[in-house]
Amino acid sequence: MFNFIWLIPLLPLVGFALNVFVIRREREAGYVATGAVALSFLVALATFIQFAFSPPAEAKPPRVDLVLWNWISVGEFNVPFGLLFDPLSGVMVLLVTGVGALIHLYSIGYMHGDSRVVRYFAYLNLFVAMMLFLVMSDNMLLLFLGWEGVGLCSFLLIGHWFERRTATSAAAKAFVVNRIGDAAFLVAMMAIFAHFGTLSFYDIELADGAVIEGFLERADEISGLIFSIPGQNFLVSTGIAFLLLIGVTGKSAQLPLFVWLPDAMAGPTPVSALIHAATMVTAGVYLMARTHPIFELSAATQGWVTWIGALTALIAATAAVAQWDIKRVLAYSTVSQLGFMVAAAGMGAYVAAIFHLLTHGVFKALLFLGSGSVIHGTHDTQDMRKMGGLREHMPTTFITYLVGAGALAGIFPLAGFWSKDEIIAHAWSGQNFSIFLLLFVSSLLTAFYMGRQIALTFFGQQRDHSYHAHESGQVMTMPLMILAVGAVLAGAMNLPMLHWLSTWLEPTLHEHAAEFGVTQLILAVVTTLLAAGSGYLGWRYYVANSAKIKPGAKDPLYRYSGDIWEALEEAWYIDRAYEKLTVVPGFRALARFMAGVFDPQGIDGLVRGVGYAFSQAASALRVFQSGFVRTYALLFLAGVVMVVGYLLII
Amino acid sequence: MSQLGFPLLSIIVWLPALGALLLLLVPRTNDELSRRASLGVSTLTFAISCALPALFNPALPEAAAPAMQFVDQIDWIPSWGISYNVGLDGVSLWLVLLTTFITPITVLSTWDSVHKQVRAFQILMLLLETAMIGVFVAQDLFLFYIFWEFTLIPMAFMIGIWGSENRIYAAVKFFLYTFAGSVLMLVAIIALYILHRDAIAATTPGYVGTFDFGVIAEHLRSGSFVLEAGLAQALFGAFFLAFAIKTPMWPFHTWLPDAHVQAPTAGSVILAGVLLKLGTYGMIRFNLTLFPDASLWAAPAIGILAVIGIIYGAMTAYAQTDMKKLVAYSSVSHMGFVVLGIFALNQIGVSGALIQMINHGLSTGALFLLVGVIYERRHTREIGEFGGLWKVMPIYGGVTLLVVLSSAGLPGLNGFIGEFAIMQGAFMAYETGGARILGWPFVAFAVLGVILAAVYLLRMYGGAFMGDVGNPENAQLSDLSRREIVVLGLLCVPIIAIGLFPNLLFAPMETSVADVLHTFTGVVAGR
Amino acid sequence: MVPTSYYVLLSAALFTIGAMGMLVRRNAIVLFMSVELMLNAANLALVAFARQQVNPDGQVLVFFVITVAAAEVAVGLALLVAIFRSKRTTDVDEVSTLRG
Amino acid sequence: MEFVIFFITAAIALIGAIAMLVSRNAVHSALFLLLNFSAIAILFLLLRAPFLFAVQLIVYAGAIMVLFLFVVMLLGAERAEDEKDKVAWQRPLAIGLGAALLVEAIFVGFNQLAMEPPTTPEVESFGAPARIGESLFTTYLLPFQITGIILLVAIIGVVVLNQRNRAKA
Repeated sequence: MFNFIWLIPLLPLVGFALNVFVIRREREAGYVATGAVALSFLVALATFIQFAFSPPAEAKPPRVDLVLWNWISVGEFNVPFGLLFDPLSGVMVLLVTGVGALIHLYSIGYMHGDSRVVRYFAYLNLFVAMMLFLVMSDNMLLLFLGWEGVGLCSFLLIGHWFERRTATSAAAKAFVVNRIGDAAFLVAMMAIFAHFGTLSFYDIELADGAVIEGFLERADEISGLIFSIPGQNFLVSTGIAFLLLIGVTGKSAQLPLFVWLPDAMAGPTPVSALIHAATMVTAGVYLMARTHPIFELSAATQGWVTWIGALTALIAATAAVAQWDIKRVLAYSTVSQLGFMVAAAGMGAYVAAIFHLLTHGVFKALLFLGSGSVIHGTHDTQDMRKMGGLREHMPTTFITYLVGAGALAGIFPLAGFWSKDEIIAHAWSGQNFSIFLLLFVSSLLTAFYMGRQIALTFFGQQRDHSYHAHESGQVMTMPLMILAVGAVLAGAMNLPMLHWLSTWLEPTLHEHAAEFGVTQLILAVVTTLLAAGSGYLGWRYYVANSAKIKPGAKDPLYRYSGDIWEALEEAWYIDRAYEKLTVVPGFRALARFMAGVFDPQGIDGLVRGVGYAFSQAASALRVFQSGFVRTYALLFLAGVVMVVGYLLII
Repeated sequence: MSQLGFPLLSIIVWLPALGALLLLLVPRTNDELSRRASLGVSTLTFAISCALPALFNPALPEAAAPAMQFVDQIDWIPSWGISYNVGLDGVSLWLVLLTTFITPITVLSTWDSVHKQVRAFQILMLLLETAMIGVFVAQDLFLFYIFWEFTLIPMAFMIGIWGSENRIYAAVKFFLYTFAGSVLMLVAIIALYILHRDAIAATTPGYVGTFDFGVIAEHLRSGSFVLEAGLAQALFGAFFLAFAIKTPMWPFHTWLPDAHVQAPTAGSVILAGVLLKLGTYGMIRFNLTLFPDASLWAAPAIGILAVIGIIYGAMTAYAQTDMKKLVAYSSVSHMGFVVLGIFALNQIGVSGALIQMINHGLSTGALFLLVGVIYERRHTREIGEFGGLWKVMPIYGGVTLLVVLSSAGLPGLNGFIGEFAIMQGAFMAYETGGARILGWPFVAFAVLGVILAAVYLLRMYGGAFMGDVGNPENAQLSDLSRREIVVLGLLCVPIIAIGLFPNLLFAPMETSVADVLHTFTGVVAGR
Repeated sequence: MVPTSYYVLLSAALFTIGAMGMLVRRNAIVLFMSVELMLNAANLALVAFARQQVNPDGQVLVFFVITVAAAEVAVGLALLVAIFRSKRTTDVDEVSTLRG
Repeated sequence: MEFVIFFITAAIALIGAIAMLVSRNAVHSALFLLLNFSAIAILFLLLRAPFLFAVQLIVYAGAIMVLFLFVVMLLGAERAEDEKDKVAWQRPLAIGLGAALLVEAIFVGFNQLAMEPPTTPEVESFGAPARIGESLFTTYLLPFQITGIILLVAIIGVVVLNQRNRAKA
């Protein structure tokens, strides 16, 4: 199979091409798109199995590297268009294609009757292809192609219903905010090339015997190198890692660039599930895991990573508590969970980060699809104040949602328990107690807001009777059930004591399985108990106060917290600060000044000033152009006299 | 005669001019026929020019002088050492192809955008093509200057006759501004000729001098003709100013928005697609080759101007409400990248700059065509007048999106390759000794241009193409016609192809770029 | 024989008179006459120098000058007639529309 | 003897030229110019240029002067200068400049006052019409042809310029 790994990203790409150029009918579009991704999943699975049982012998540690063609080669700058399949890529590919295929299937039902379904499926296929390029790239540049490509697809899919202004501006915002991170990523890449002379991750032996060197295994070469900006010296590794971190904050929606993700919920719900929960936003975590040798060289950046992750986790979790929109809760929850992963990566617990990435991919996709099912079943209602009591109308959705929520809250023995617990255990065994505290509180809040959401959505009485709630069709519930099973079982990947995932990833991440001792056991028990308690509290409180909740009303907790609650609703006003106070207005004003005043009057004024001076000087000379031929003759004669005189003198 | 035994390059240069003569035989009122004839001639030129990359030998051994291929040389004014001398190397190869490719596309677009005095327009277009190709292939400074100036005349007429309300002002400004720069260049060319003649005549009495660029460059390299540092810097400045105005670099850019806004669509496409590249081509061909020390001396200052141009152009573009003006200012930003790449003075930077010239020609040309499409339908280009165009005109929306993304530098499309190579080059622009020429601070600012490109292009795209169809006048617009699809489709093919297979372009230019940078070799990464 | 310089002096005097005519007279016809006078002065000098050099080329040149002068007068007078037709005058000062 | 003839003809030429300059009537001017041309023709003869003597008389004194007189009378422009001179201020300037030019010319002339022509027998025959003709049709054939073309163009030009009621293109 190893020579066919190019099929994995190609199949969705073919689906994209078919949907763009050939297919015009909705039904075919859905089937083709889903089929392409499903086939891709099968190829990936086959490759994965072969890799697991008979890994390629020639490479040590085992990895498959397939150079398709020489992409860019200018002078010493050589970047192949090469695909990589190693343990880390393998699990990512399975997640992307597996969850992706389910979400495609789900979309057939969810998007039925939409006016631009063909286009939708085309974008979705393109997204999967780009995501696969991202995780299967063997060099930074191709990774960047996927990195920006998924950003583009995110833009397209958020803006799918571009008739709505909110969707358009959310799409543009997502793209631009991502672009800020991407720009830092670009510079990081250039720095890497400038210092290592290559952008490939690992050594590649080409068919003709030539070797392209990789930089990850030589990362030590830059340890201790410094660069300086006036007055300050920095480690080169810190510079590179920090720039990568900025890239990560953009793509993985971390502080301070997380603001685009909640807005991104303006896209169709399956998109939120696939892109803004399961796959694209995790790209940052994947990147950090992939380039961990660089990060490990810079303790300063690792500190930043950890703190950014932990703070994001807490801030987003608090914001999630105060949302009414069913999808915004999940959006902030996603930001918060990504914070967990980033913090884990910062602490050096890459396996835990990837583990949580994988489980989160499954159960968050489940939750989003569940919320999509709710939205679908309630005829595009998203405000949880208008819901309530839906468990009777939508039993399948309810059960699966409950599983997903439990997994997210970290209830034993669901997937989230295992992965989140591993991160918290790392924070505990690490030296930094404040990080542990931040993450711990965030995880309790997670349970709380999921309890709140379940109570508001599925329990109590239906508060708005303008719609008739119904269960979604099989094409939508089927993926829910499959994912629910996944959410239950995914934790088995890396059970303590067995450590399958740790072992599997060890060749790539060079991280040995964490010790599992009594402390960890106690911690796990305490965490899950407290989480369960917190979740119950959330559920209990909102079920009890269900009478006070009406469309447009304030949250029952508002009377205790007052203005703080409003701050929570606005995610601590960070977004508003950008948009209303600082960055955006400042940029607009400056741009207007340049285009309206400085350019036409300053620079062009100078230019026209020169022209004006010449025309004034010319008018002065017009006196001589009297129109009298004889005057011209006179001047002519004067000239003759002068020339002859001059010749006589010399 | 070239290595082929027949003057292929001269045929390509003069075929359009011959076509222009033939067009005189077409009745003045027969618009359709003159368009077809012009399209036929320019397509034929393109077809013939396709032989160039096929026959091009990418790996000529590095010689003392720039190794030209397909050389045709005939004495012209022997007593001053002036000859008709055309030749091609890897630097000019793709620019010639860009010219021959863009011209038929532009001609094809005149069916929709030029409605009066069609024959005259086509004649000017073909003459312009000859002049533009001539600039790229002329190897004699005198010949170069003639072609260079000759590009001005047809373009000024195109703006002045077929432009919109304020066309005369724009045409005169365009003409005077660029002319002022080129006169300085003429002085520099003559000075170079005299200095070179006198220097050589000192050892070879009776030497009449030469305008042959290759000979002068060779003598400079071999040391038989030495320019004093101050003099070299002055000559460098004179050449550079002419090229900087044409490019246009900040702060010499103000003629560009006026010219673009007033010019007809076809004129804008040619202007942005090819004419702007004359300036940056000149920088590579003349400034770098003739005055290496002065280039090194001036590189940081020029780099700063380039970076200012990148950011300034992007910010100004953002504040525009007229789509065409927005695209025009975006050119300032993109050409800033090109200049930055050139003055990185290393292989990656200069190759990237060359690729970026091609990319800019394709993407910006396509953007102007796209703006022209909507202008022909609604006779306005204000973003605020539109909204939801993607819904009304889905194909148009899709194509525009692709081109916008290419212009914004999305990886996988052509724009990214150029921008990345340029910035990578600038990042690693260090002298042998480790002294910084450009280095990372330049990149740190230039990269803002990448962000801002997304900002202003998405502002345009989001404003005009997304959102709901608010204005009832837009509700019934017809989507792209078959001809428009062909025109734009042709541009989209290289946009994607270059993004995925840039080596097709990089490979032939490698030796020639290395040769231009001959003097700077050793300028490698500051590890 | 008469020294060449005498002829040259005469030629110079005639030329100056012709030039003065250009400057002080306004009648376009008289202006033409002055031009002819200047041409003749030049011719005289040419012929004198031809004799000095004993070279017939000078005379050939004068022949050409006379021919071209004839053509010039013909065209000039035709222009004059055309101008007179629209302006009803031969005063050159009246024909000053090309004022800057 | 030759000196006497020279001085008399030179005087006549000068008088003719000055009289042309000062005559108010254009017809008088033309006639004085005729006098001047004839004098110059005689000087050509003195300068051993018999061919030019003939040409001068035929072309200038004959054809051109007739043309002048013809136009003057056709247009009735004998007295075109009766109105006030608009640029009278330049008259003194013109006289001053003319004087300066004359002084310069005389200065040049007196520098080589003693420039005597060679006295070889060759001088007597070099300007023979046969020599001139030979020269015209061999060495100067191309200029000669060009002169012909110029004359042709002049003819066409005159016809075009004075065509009345031309159909508007």
